[in-house]
Amino acid sequence: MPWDRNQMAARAADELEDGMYVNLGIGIPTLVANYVGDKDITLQSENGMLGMGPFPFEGEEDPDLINAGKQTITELSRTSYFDSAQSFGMIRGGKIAAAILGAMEVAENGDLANWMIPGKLVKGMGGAMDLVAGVGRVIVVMDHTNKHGDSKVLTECTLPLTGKGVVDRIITNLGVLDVVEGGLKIVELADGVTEEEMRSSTLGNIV
Amino acid sequence: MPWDRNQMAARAADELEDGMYVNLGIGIPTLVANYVGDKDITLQSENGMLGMGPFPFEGEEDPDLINAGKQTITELSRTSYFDSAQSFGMIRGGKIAAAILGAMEVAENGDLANWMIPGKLVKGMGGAMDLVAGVGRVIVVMDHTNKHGDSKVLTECTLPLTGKGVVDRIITNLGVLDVVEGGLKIVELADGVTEEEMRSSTLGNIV
Amino acid sequence: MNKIYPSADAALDGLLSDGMLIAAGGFGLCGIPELLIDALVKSGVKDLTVASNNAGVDDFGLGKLLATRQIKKMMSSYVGENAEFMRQYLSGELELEFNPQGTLAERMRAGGCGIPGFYTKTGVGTVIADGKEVKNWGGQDYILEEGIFADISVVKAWKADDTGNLIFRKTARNFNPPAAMCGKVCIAEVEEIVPRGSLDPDMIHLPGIYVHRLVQGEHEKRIEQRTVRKREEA
Amino acid sequence: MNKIYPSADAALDGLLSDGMLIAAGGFGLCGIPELLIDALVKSGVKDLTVASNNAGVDDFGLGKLLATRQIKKMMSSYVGENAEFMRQYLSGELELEFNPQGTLAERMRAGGCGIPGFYTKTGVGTVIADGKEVKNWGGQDYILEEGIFADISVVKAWKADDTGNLIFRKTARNFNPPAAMCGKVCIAEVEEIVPRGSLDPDMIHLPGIYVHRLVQGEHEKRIEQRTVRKREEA
Repeated sequence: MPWDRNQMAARAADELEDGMYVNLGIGIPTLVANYVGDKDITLQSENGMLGMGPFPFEGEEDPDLINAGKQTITELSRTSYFDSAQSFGMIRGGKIAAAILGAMEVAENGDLANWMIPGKLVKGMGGAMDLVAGVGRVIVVMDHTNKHGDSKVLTECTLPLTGKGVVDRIITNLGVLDVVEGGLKIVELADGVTEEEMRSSTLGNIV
Repeated sequence: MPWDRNQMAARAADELEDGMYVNLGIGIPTLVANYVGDKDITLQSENGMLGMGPFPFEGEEDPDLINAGKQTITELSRTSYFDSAQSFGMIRGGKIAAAILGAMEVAENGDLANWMIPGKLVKGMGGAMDLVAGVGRVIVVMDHTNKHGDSKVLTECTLPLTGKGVVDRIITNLGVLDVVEGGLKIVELADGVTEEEMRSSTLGNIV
Repeated sequence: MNKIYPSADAALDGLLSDGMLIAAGGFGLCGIPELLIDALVKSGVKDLTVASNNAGVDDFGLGKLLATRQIKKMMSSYVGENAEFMRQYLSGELELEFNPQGTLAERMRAGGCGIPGFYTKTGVGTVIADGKEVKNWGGQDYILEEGIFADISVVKAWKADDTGNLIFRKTARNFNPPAAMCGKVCIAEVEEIVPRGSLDPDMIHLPGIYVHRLVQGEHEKRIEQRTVRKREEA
Repeated sequence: MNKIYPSADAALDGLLSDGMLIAAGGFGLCGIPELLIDALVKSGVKDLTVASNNAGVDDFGLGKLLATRQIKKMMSSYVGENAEFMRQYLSGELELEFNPQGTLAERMRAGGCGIPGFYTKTGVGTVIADGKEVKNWGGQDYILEEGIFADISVVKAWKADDTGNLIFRKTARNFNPPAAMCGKVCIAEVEEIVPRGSLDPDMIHLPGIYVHRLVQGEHEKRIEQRTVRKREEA
């Protein structure tokens, strides 16, 4: 049976190692925080914070304390605040070990599209282009296919790119793929998903 | 009678206006601080401080509190500390209204040489190149001639430059010169110094 | 040298002209210069180009300046919270220059630090790179991005002393320091002005040299996404 | 994830190799990583390139690493306090790359921020511009300077918490933050390590993400120029 959202998040959490500084995107990536267990992980919020804590208790919301999704959050004993130039300095400078992000499309060469659908409303890339260009490792977590059943893992992206050749690993409901020389490599299959199923659901070349 | 060191410093202090942030070089420029009177001047020390205070009382020296000349100093109620990248960011970014600096040579086109004598020991430019390139106004304070009686105000500098066309005003024991289109302009003569004396002591073209 | 002004209107007096470039601090609705935005609306200054990460929401923040059509062009990274923005943009009334968020922050800092251009790999191979100079270091392409040199900066801080030294609070710091740095004149609104000497000189987030005018006032500090968790039963 | 090491020797263990590039914090003898310099001397690592604003004095700071001939090349802005430096330089035993002080600081920050190159007008028309790319903005020439990407950084702070968040004291901050940022691995020595939560999150000068290893120890903090004024008679 393919993984559900929580299983995908749990699998993504396995990518994280003790001591890592990590940036989590919105959607399924946000759930990853629930599965880090005892590992000493520090979450960055790119608006200017390391050591992001959970949502506040009702009545304790602080308008001066939000995450990159503009949600009210809390601080931890390890927290530090800094300005946006410093925040993206550490992103661009490769100090963030990993970013776990959602995607609209990923290509076999690691191209990523997750910020814009031409003809639809254009909201902007926010910090996504900086993150995929700068962090040590880019892990995409997404459903393998879109709501029409079309593969989101492609030979080539059709949407405007967020980054070129930036994705290292793709975690979907069907399993785990790595971007390698020449295409994609199956690292793991979700319980009960066959290699055939993975291959037939993937348009990008699996080596 | 030509000005002495303190008179030159006092004349340089007249250049400063209320509210200015200013960087003073070593030598005569340091004395300028004694003549700012009631004006609200904030002194920058380029190693990372705004609001430089006087030397400490004996026994109150703090090894963590020095100026760019590595001398022990004190802080004031307006003081802020920052790192060297920020410090030179404000210098390069033109936030410092004026620098008052010593010089070995100044040319009629505003070229300045004050960091190196070839063949002698090379100590380095420190922050001088950043200051002359970045601050709003560069005022040189120096003796008009060297110890051999040769003019230090030249047609062209002979020593390696600190900056090209950077000097705005020159204050010497003989008076005040401005760097203008086509050469130097006499702004003021020290008491008892004649225009003839100023001209004959200056190799650079006086327009 | 008095930097303290009695109102946001007074703090902007003599500084505004149509067509000018304004850098504004804030992220979402957090740490935005509410009072100065209101004063800009009141001033009627128009054809503005505004460099700000976001464009507010329809009735708060920079959205107010959009509603009055005082903005000609936005330089932003994300404008998804603002329906009026979209309407004006899609109808061609408003220009929009998208900047990756970190590139925008660094461009502001660069302008403030006298750096007219710097290279970054952010955006390489995307539409952001279109028309930009490319240079290769170690086999990797980088694009040239330019410093932003604003006419004025409008920012919001938590506390100031009377010499203009600023302290921000939590994530309300965000774009405020780089925005403040890149303006020829910077006007800061704060929740509290304290006498010089009240702030620890080691703990100043933005030295007063960057701050030309100060105004103190009450802030609404609207929350955009109120997310909470339940208290566990004891 | 423990970042605290029992000694400076232990904190450098496994990180050193001959010919490596080290970025060092400090200005003059103020805020220099005394303990880590001693440990570098002890380690015997050689052919080092060291990026540091100054080179210490003959018997203190980086002067100790010069005395043992472990440094092949210095990247500095001012080396006037060190006679042994001059001897080695003039005899051709030591390479020297002069950087204007602000350019050196910005090159370190740039390296730490993933910026391989930036333009500055500092040094235009001087020997510093020799061989460097020039670009013109608005009639003014600027030269291209490159980010410094160091193998390790050695820095000195005042306090750290156990997650590596650092606070500096007064002008001892100087080059320490930019030096820390540009190293693949940063080792920080501090006067005191406090438990996480002891430092105000708004008042961290350098977030722990930049600091990989920490060591606490006693510092001599030598004064280079002891200047004082007389107390006025009461």
